[in-house]
Amino acid sequence: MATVQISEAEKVYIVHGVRDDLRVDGRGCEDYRHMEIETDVVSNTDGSARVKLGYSDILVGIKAEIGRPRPMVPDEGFLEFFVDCSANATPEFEGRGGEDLGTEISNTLYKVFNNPHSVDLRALCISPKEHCWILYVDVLLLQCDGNLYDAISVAVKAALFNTRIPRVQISEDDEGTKEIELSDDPYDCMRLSVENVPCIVTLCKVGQRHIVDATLQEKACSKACLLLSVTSRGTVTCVRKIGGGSLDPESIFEMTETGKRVGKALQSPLMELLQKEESLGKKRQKVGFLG
Amino acid sequence: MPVDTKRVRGPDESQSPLLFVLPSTGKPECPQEGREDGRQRSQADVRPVFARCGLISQAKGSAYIEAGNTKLICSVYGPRETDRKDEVDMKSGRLVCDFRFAPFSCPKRGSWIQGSEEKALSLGLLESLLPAACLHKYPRSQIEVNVVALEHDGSVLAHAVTCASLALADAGIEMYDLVLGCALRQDGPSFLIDPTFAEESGAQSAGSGENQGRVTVALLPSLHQVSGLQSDGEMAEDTLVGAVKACIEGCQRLYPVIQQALARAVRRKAPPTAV
Amino acid sequence: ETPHCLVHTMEVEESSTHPTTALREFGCEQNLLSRPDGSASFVQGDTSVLAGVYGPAEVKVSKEIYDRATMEVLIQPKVGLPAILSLSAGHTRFSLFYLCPVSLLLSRRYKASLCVSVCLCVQGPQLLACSLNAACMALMDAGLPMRCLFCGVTCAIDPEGHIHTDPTAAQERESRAVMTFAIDSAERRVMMSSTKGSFSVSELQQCIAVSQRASGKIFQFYRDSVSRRYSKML
Amino acid sequence: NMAGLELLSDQGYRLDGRKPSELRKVQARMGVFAQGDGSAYIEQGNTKALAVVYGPHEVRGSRGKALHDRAVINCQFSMATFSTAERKRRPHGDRKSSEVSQHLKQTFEAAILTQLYPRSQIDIYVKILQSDGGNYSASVNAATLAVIDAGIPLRDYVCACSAGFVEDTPLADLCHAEEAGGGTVLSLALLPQGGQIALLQMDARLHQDHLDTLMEAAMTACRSLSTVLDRVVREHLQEVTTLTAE
Amino acid sequence: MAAGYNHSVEPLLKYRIRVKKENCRPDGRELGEFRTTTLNIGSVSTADGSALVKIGNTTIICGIKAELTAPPVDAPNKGYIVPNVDLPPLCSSRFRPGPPGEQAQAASQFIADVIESSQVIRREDICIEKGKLCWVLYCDIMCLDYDGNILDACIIALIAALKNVQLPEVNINTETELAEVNMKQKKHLNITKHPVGSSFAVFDDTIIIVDPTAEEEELSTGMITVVTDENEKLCAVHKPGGTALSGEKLQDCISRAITRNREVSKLINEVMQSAKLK
Amino acid sequence: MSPKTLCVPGERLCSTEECVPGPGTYLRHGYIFASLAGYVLRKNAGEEMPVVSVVKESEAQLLPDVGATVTCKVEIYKSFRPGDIVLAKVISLGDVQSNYLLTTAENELGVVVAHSEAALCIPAGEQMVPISWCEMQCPRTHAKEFRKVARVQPEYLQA
Repeated sequence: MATVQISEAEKVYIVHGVRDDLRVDGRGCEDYRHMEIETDVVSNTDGSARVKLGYSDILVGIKAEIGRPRPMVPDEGFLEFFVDCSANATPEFEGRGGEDLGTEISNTLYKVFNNPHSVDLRALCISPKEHCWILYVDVLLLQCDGNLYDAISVAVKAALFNTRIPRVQISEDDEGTKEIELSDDPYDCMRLSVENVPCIVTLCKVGQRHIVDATLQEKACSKACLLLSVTSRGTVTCVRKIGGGSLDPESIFEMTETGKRVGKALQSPLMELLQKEESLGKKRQKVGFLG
Repeated sequence: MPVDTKRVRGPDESQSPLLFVLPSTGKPECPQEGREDGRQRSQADVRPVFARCGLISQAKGSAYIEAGNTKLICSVYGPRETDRKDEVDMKSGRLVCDFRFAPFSCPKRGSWIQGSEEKALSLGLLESLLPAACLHKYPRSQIEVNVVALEHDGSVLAHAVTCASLALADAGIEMYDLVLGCALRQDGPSFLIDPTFAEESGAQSAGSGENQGRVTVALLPSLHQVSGLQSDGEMAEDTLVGAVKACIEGCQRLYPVIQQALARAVRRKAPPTAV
Repeated sequence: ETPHCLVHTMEVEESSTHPTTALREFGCEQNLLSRPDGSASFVQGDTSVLAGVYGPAEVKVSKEIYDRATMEVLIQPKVGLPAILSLSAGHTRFSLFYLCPVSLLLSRRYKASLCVSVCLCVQGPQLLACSLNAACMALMDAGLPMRCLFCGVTCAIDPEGHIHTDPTAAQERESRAVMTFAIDSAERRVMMSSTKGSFSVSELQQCIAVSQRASGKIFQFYRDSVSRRYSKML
Repeated sequence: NMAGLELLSDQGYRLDGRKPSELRKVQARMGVFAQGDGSAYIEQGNTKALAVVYGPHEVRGSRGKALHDRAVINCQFSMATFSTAERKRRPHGDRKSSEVSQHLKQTFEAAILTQLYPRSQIDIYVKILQSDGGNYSASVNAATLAVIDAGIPLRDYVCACSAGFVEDTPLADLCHAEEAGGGTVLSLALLPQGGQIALLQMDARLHQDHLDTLMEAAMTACRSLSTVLDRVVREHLQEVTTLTAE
Repeated sequence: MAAGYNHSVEPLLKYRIRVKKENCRPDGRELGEFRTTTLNIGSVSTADGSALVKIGNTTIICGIKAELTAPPVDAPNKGYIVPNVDLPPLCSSRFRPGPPGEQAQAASQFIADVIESSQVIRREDICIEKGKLCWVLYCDIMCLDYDGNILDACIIALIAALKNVQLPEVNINTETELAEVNMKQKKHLNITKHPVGSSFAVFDDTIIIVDPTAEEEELSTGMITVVTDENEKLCAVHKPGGTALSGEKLQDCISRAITRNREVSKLINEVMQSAKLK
Repeated sequence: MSPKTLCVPGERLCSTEECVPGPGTYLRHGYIFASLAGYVLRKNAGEEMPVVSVVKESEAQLLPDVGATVTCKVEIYKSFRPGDIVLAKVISLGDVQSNYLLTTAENELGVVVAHSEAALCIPAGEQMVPISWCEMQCPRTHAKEFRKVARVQPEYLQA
């Protein structure tokens, strides 16, 4: 269910609740729902994570492949995003039904990461102009229950944290042909710094106020949302107005302020959680879909 | 890769000659103060805009806009019966936006097939126009907005929004307000309003790692509402707020030109004496 | 009931008076498919085409045109998906799409759908001409009322300026210009023309005249094969 | 058989140490998602599949699709882009996955009591999260559990398993390496109680004399799978009843 | 297009009667009269060559981009010319977004045939080094306003844009075997032939009009396009079905096409001259 | 009350205390704004306040309003045939699946222009003349065909 339709009476109820900082599920305007994060869930990827936010369920798998650097930036690797809005999430997505939403989300992800600091792309270069790592970040939507962007960004960050890229060695033979050798040791691998990877905060304007982590019902009461991606330092890497309504400049500035505050606050517990999970190492009970 | 049999095919792979240009010796100095085309930094110094309505005879409404070398043409068709009968809301009309780059419009030749950048721009255009269109006046019908960029020299989404709203007004589609677009390139502490292609994609000026980004704002000028906002890059919150404010100012600068273009079109279609 | 088949080939002798209207042997078989309402295969030199006509049948509401019959022309290679065909196959489709309605005697109220499907069995030179002939025979076989018949003739002008009708692949390759015309049976006028290469006005008029003469032989061939077929049936 | 040597050791063990008729470890769970009418997850060795069922509901899209005497079964099989060793470009829509979608539809048309829901539609969506052979089989098994979770009446469990042939020895439940070995692969979907075959598919050729042995191996595998599935269903029911009792 | 609606009562008949009686078309033109043709070259600076043509309302823009590639295997001493015609939904409500429709495909093929038949450019001229490097000229032709007779406009736009192209000098570095492009040294293409097209609409063989509008095209029972070069040679006689024509009628069309060639060649030369002066 | 005032969408025209909003305008916070680019017109229709509206040029509306009379093409055997031009009234916009609901249940509504079916008139059927409220006749073949004939009011034929 990507969207729901609700009655006028329900709308009034939700809008009045938001006005009094009390949402239908008891949260305040700036509270997130319960979030569950698990990394390393798909064994044939180089990094993976699953995030559940409300009933929204996101699985991200990252595969690193060796390719050719882009001609304009020959000394960098790059990220490729693909969002699969699968029919599992809602029958509307069957066939090509989810394609539009998928491209919209992946285009937004490209913008979120379109800056030199989010991911160190130079570290992904193997030999300039010739070889680099391409990280295929594949997002799979398993269930939609509102606030997809925030959940996806957290899942992408967790999966990037979990990603291990094999070390490579370049040997050159007499004729100057270069050969790439992957390290045999599965523990000899490169990690990515996710310190500056931003998280998305989507704020929905409901009535005169704005809320974070809107449910589908709340989203239906909102004419316009503002999406912000915020790093741990509070830098904004992407902004997008979503939806068919307009916003007055003042509320945009208020929403930006809230977004920055919430986004910044989201980062450190997330990093803590990821580090804690990793420190358990092999002892960790993998839950996956069996739990 | 599926083979395109509906077009004349060229070689499988070809490269722009620009990739083989020998690096010229003396690197051009990055102008800190002014801009290449003589405009001022950190001021709402938009390029002069040339706008005309009603160029496309077959369309219900159309507009052409030229800002510097950025050239866009837009046509509006409809309201006509909607393609999608399964759409949930039949009480309100549908707005469909299609944005395209002509293959020769960018420094690198583009493909005829709509790429993801064009799809993102189509969506950005749609979201910026939606708040302005009185769609409830057109039940069961759809209004089509087609924009083609003939030449891309920066700030293409911003001008596309302006161009499309002109074409909608020319088509006589009821609107709450016009929509004007303005883009900005933040370059460290200073900003470049209505950037050219080179300014938009160019490298940052030396010594400023922070606050590099691009912002596009769509404004309903008389209602003073922001109908579209997009940014990327890296900006501190106050920089972003400043950039949005500068864009709003840039939009306001554009307003009289667009009003005049529209008034001209109205007068041409029906001279004042005829009414 | 087994479909009534008839194979008929004709050799057009090299006539000394008109050396340029020489046509190679061609063969035709009508009503060889059971599913379509009309079908024909046409073999001309190295080229072989199979055409089927479906209709008149009911039109899908979405495709309905209120004042005329809906025409559909499909071109398919013998193996593989139609997508592998080049743009030039589209040219054949385009030509048939505009040719068929003119030759057919359809009331403007004839809100039916017609589908002409052409399968390119052996793709040799003169595919266009051969497809036209196969389609015309198939339309006839379908028993649709027709205003006139049409046939396709290809001429090639060699570097010395000689005109060859029905050129071979080698002749076509060496030629300076190649043209294909569709000629109608009623007044022998040009219904369709498609040219490659450059040529003078008089060369064009000569080619048209030659094609008109050659068309007579093809129309005679149509007549012969149909009459032979019906004489067997009676 | 050229790949035979590697696939089966002299001692009669397979690549992953299994005996020829041994199944991979099966783990499954029903009701993994709150949305949707039924859902299930299954792991068969390293092959992992998720199934979600929606319906029975009104026929979507054009009403012309509706059948007056039974429900329409609509299936879509797709694979996560990261599910295979080499990244897939598209999750579905390629010829291979359309074929599996079609097979799933045929299988469940035979198993679901469709006549109970005339003019309606049941959607079965299966996603392979990780692929290591036996995609179709894992999909059928996951979908069976999801259909049961949705409370849609079935004639019987549908259990599916693959079987192959190496050096006169039938192997049950092939992994990817065994499937790719080039030998015959047979996929069978069985309604185990009555022993009816819902779907049987075989590619590559096989001597007629071997067919019976291979079929027998697949059927035995399906039967043992059915006991596993049965246990999962019973455990799930137990869990749900204790939860509701509280 | 509210205007088009009114004609549907008895369009063809009305049109025919009116044209017969008055020998004049709805827009006041005579049967053999073209609409005003205007040409503008070099208006798109991102393209290596460009031209905008208007015939009445019909507007066509052609932009040419040159890229480097390896020559075709079967012709190692030749370059590529890749023309494509696009009829985007922008130009008329009759076109839908998505892959090119029948008409656009036919137009692309036609333009490709005209280039091949007329030998506008010798493909050997755009080969840089045999078997190694050549130019590919992507001639992208886009319709901005569809009011009939796009083929004529496409050919004019293409020729004018080709005349506007300037290619940079390219050398192959003997050491690295890589191409080196010198943007400062640019050369015009050698245009050997100037084909010009003339399109006619046929109404049941009784009336033939030149340069039909979109409405006239719709009503006509057949179309024919004749392309000639400056030496009065024919490069294409393109008639996709429709009403049959006798040889004499065809001759009339060709004669008109030859005079049209002179008119258009003059226009192109004038515009080229004035562009040089700027 | 100068009719020559031009406006563009979003321009504030006046407050609701001065005027009543007419076509081409909308209300917001007690003010009337223009929703079209065109000329501002104020008309006193005998009421207390003038009606303010924005007009472009005189142009027929393409989309039918409920209650408006439209000309369209329909098909029901014996009353209408494909290609007929019919005068009908829109009674409902219909639901998601169906189309507009039209009626011709008035003397003034029904077939206005029809062409004969007869094969002799190929390719274009002759335009028929009405001979009664339910029949039309081909002037060439004199064949009669059934139609629900409209008693055409001259003003509809002007368009």
